[in-house]
Amino acid sequence: MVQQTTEKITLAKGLNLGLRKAMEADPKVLLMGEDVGKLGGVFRITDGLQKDFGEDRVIDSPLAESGIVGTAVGMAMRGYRPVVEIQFDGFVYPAYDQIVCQVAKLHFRSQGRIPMPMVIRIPFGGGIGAVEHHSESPEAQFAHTPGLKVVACSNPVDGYWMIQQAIACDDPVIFLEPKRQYHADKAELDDSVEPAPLFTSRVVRQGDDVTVLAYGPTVKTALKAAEAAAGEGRSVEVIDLRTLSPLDMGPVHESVRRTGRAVVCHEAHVNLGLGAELAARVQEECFYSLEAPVLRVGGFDTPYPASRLEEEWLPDLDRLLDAVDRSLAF
Amino acid sequence: MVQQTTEKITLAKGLNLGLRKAMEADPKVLLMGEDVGKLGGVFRITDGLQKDFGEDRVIDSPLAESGIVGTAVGMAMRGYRPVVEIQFDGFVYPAYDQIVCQVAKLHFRSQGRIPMPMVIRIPFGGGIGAVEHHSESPEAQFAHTPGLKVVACSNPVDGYWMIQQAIACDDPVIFLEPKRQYHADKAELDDSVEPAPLFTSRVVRQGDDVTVLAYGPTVKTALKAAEAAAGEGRSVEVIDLRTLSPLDMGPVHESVRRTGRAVVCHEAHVNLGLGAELAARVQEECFYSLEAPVLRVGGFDTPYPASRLEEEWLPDLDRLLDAVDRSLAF
Amino acid sequence: MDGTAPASPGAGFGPDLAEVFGPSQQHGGPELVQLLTPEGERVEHAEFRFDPGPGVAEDEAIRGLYRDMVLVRRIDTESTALQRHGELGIWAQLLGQEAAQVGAGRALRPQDFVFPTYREHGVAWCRGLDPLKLLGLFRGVDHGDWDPKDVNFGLYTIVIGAQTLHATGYAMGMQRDGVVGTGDPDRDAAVIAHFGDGASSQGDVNESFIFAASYNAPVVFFCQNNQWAISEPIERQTRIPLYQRALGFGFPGVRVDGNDVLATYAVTQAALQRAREGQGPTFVEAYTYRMGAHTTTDDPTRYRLSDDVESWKLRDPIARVEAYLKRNGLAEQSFFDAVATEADELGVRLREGCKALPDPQPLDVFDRVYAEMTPELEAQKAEYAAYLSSFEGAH
Amino acid sequence: MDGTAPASPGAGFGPDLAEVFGPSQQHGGPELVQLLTPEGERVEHAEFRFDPGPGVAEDEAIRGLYRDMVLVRRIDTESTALQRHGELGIWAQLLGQEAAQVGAGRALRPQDFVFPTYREHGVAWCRGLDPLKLLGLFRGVDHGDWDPKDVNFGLYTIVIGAQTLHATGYAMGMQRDGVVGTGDPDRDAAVIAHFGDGASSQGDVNESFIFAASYNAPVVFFCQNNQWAISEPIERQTRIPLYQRALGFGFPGVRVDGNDVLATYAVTQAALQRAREGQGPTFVEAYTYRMGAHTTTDDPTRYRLSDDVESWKLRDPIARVEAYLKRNGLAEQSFFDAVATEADELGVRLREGCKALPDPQPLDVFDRVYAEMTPELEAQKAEYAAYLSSFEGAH
Ligand SMILES: Cc1ncc(C[n+]2csc(CCOP(=O)(O)OP(=O)(O)O)c2C)c(N)n1
Ligand SMILES: Cc1ncc(C[n+]2csc(CCOP(=O)(O)OP(=O)(O)O)c2C)c(N)n1
Ligand SMILES: [Mg+2]
Ligand SMILES: [Mg+2]
Repeated sequence: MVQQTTEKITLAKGLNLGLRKAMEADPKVLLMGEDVGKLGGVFRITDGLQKDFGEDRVIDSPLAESGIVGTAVGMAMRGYRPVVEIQFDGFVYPAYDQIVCQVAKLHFRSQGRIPMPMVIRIPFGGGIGAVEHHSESPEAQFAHTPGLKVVACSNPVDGYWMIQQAIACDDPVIFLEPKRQYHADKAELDDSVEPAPLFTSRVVRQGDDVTVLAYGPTVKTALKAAEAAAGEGRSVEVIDLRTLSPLDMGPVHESVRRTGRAVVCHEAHVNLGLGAELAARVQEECFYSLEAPVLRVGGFDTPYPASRLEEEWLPDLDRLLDAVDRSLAF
Repeated sequence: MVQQTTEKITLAKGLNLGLRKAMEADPKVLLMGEDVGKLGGVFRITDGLQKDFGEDRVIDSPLAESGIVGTAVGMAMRGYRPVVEIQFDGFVYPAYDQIVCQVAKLHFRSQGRIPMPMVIRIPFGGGIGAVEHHSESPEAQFAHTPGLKVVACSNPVDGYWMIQQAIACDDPVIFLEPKRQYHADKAELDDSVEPAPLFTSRVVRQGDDVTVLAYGPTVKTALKAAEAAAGEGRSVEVIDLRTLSPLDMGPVHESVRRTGRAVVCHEAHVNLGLGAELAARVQEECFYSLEAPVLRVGGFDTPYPASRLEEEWLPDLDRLLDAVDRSLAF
Repeated sequence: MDGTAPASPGAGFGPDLAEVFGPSQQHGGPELVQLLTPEGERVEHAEFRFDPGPGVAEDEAIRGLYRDMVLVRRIDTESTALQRHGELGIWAQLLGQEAAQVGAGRALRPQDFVFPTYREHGVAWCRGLDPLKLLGLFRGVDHGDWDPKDVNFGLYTIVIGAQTLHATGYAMGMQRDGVVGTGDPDRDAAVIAHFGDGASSQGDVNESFIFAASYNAPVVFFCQNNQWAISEPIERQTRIPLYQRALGFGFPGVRVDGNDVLATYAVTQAALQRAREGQGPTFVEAYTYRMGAHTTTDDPTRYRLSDDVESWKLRDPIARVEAYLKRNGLAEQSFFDAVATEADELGVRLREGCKALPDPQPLDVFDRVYAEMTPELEAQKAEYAAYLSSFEGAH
Repeated sequence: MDGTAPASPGAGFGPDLAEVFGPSQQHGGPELVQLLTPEGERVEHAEFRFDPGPGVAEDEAIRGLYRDMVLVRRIDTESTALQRHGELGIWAQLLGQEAAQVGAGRALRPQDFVFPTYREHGVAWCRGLDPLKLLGLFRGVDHGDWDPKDVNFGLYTIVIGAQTLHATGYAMGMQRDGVVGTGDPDRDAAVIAHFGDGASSQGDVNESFIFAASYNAPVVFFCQNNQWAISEPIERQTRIPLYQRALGFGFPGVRVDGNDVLATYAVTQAALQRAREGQGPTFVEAYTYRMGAHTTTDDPTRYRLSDDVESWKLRDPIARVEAYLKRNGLAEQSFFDAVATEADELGVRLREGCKALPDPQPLDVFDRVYAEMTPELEAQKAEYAAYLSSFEGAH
């Protein structure tokens, strides 16, 4: 129960509170995943929920991701609203077939008769010094799949609201949580403020010279870069995309038409990452406004490296600023 | 055995002959998949090979795609060169985890000590009037994955050579075969002509006004569109990309710098399809040459429809010409 | 220590299991539950008996099953013909599997829920689904145009095995709804998941066994072992009788003569009842044979002997019920004539209905992707609509 | 027909299997193969016996196993300490599983091949892999910097269960290489696939059983049932003893006391020998306990009782061998002292070696993606190199 109207919370706490609210609001909401029960998940996002809502609603599953998502499909057919936790980004792939061929297609296949109100939560991205498969950014693959909706939160308050909105959505939502941010920064949550709709982007810093598009973990990087750039007299606008599929291109086009320049920043591999789609759309819609090509900064086109290299491998403030400079110099 | 130096063959035959040559050339080459043995595959691409090379080299597998690819990984570790058949594009997803986390990463993970000389053959694309899951175009997801190489053949002669080159490649290759073309057109195979290297694109029709980028099944569409456009006085250059990862952008950039316009055409969903990456690269590399934004024509951002609608849903000559017109009118 | 082999290598694992179980025999082996022989003779089984339930006369029930099978076979042959005439793109034939499907289908109660493969035309029939509805998918006009909730019969699933997990999850939902093990026969419900022998190799199917066992979910895994997965014989998928797979997961498995509608009915009914009562999952292997091709595009002469097919013809599921009814004077000729007439009428209805199935409309595809359509898809639809209408002037 | 239940619902499936098999008991149940009790007493088993092979004295062999286990435990405690000191990012502890790993590892011949999980430090030791090599992955400097071909020990696999399919495929490769069932003990080879109790639920693992059975591949599935998959107890994954899973796939399974190094050695050796001889796969369940946390980032007090841990301490795998050796006068104090000294030296070597592990270089990542580097990656590397060198002036 969220008692007070404002409190300082982490992203982990925001998600936990949001899940709790959703479970209180609707008895059909179930949580399922590996270690989500007693342990509260390896990141403690479901901490305390099994204790309060019981084993029937917070379900520890056998160790099988396809099984988790596949049985969640069946529960959704029976009228439940399953919220599934994939323990780490790199472990979503055994469930890929169920997600892409079943979750994404059942509404279409059934001509709308079988809705799939399922949320698949995935802690994603790097920067926590983990071993292989624990730092992936699989979002492009899901965004390429019609039938899924894909969102990424970037801060505690969004985490709190967006998870509730995703659960309330009658379509399947891939819900990406920047694990590096789980316990990083705190923010003030005011429960009485009406949140923005789920599938909208947001300008998180205004600027005139260049537009930086980011989501999830790179929003913080982008904001820091904008701060640093401001020190050197360059005015960077930062947009937190929040929704990756559908994209909310309105604010993006408006911004780029104004600045004439855009840089996309994500942790996923650049090749065929979200930046590709954003560049393709921006160059089409803002063709005459662009003063430089849309540039992309992201993970290199190599597998994620051993963690001692991750800070070099991930797009950071310097690499983003470098791209901003290149854009401005064009 | 290919006896004569020239003969008229279909794509299916070209692939069959190519597989045969590769098996003759290297005893380590194994084929594996569902129904590849006695039946010769549901498309008969492996016709006659089990009879001639035995059950140890042409292996009918249990009905489990992850099992097929996963055991092929083990065989590759033991020094074999497995060529795996996925029966239809839509059934590659159960193997997705093995492909993305194992096949793609083992060379990297082992610092080059474990090569993965594996070919994963996938009949892909639509147009054959099939039921659901039999007409997918999953290439973007594989191209987004570092460690994989992805190619698509579009004609019988390429099929013959490219499959041999893919098998000879020491890296894992996702080998896409446009199933609609298997038995469609015949072409003259001259075994004595040296083929182009595998990872190269090819200008298949020259033109000056606009560049159309296509691969696999849409190459034929593009050529027909170019023919039709020629009748109306527009000169369309067509490039058969052939390699989707890596992309061979040299011929593309050269062409677009000349024509100033590019249209990409594929059957995959437009959103985050190959066209996104091509548009992103072209706008970056040919920024000052572009007279119109790069346009994309492809499958809509919906699941593949019931087959009575597929000819409307798939990009066809008219939709491609429409995009060419829009590009020229820009 | 160099790890040299002990004196008696390989000791301790007992006899070779494959030897104990024996290869899966053509006649199903001694474990096969049978209540009606291929010759149409009733036989007793120590544990299972045919019981159509209170208030239903046995011979009437058996006539009903006969009628079901004849009509289901007609659906199949008619659809095959429709495919040959170009009215269907493809058809998945069930010839030879009528008893397995009707036996399973008739064992269901209204509140039970079915997850089919792409071949469950006979189960669909038992659920009361209009057989015309089955044709849409194969004609290419839809992916299955019925509401699963209306008949408690899910859409056909083409990705092998995927539906077994859905079935298990649905059964877990029933547990949460409190409709399992209450003791109220009109309330207690179960799920049946259909799949093939080939499907038993998929990870998903085995995971569904694990989840069902772990949660003791009320689900019956009903496997039609028709001996083939396209061109691959059952021996490629398992070296022991398939029903024994369940033992490894800790729930019972049973092999029933899938060409014997009475036995299939009895075994499925008992398995469903276990599930409804809260005793958890059961694996039923209906041992049968795919008499036809895998689908109308398949050519089985490439991989199997016609002799095998011939020997299975002697075990025809319909012929044995007919023989039983006739020999025991349980049905008049008029009954058989009436069923034949009904089948003919059904055939006509299918032929005509198939051709009349409405073609889908291009713009519909956009509307069906999401419950809440996205603005970008809305835009794509509008663009396409404009494009389409640009041709209208041209005509 | 309305599908009403028969008079004796649920009949015919025999007694409840879970009752027959019983829940998985803390002590492993009557089926547990044991050759050395927790108190250090040798016991006979009807089918398995400890046989170190010709020319090796038994007590010498047992002293060797003792030494292995002590050193392996030191690798583990030292690495845990290194993690606490920030030298490793994480460490997967094996405390309590020394006997399972050393027993399995010592049963191997040089030509056999191992597919480990991320916890097989003890098996790595038996294969002769420098334990320092294990640290790179956990320190974050590499993903495993050894050549699997050198020691016939694959890289650690983190995606649960994936390696069981690789193992099966590798074993299929051995069959094709003609190194199975030739009768030549120096030639015949087998594969061992390690995985955990949790892993047994993955589709991949069950598919590997199917492939191994279908092709009769020479692979031993060695499952360390340490009772936990992070916070989930074994009961979530299976309701019958895990070794019985194999029965459903048609090959033998056996449960061995995984805290008994002699029994684990004997059972694994016999299973490997079956495989080498061409008798196909075996499932070995090493019944053991994860004494520590799942990894150094885990907090097991959140989900399990310390009482359970205490009771398992009484079954310590090293203590029982020590008791046996001492009670029977098979080792002098000087032996134990020497092993302790060796362990201390190993500890020092690990501590120093760990800190000296070279950091990886940023540009290396580009070179390792492909056997044949692509021009576009070459370009990306060059661009990044130029970017990096642009900072050099700045310092
Ligand atoms: C995941 C997946 N892989 C492959 C296929 C192609 N396929 C369709 S049916 C079939 C054989 C199925 O055999 P079985 O499970 O025995 O069912 P049956 O067709 O005999 O009823 C195959 C391989 C598929 N539909 N899905
Ligand atoms: C596919 C996959 N899903 C989830 C994980 C996260 N994970 C790592 S270890 C583990 C538990 C494994 O338990 P078990 O198989 O019993 O092995 P143990 O750790 O006990 O040795 C989990 C869930 C993973 N590594 N891979
Ligand atoms: Mg079958
Ligand atoms: Mg475990």
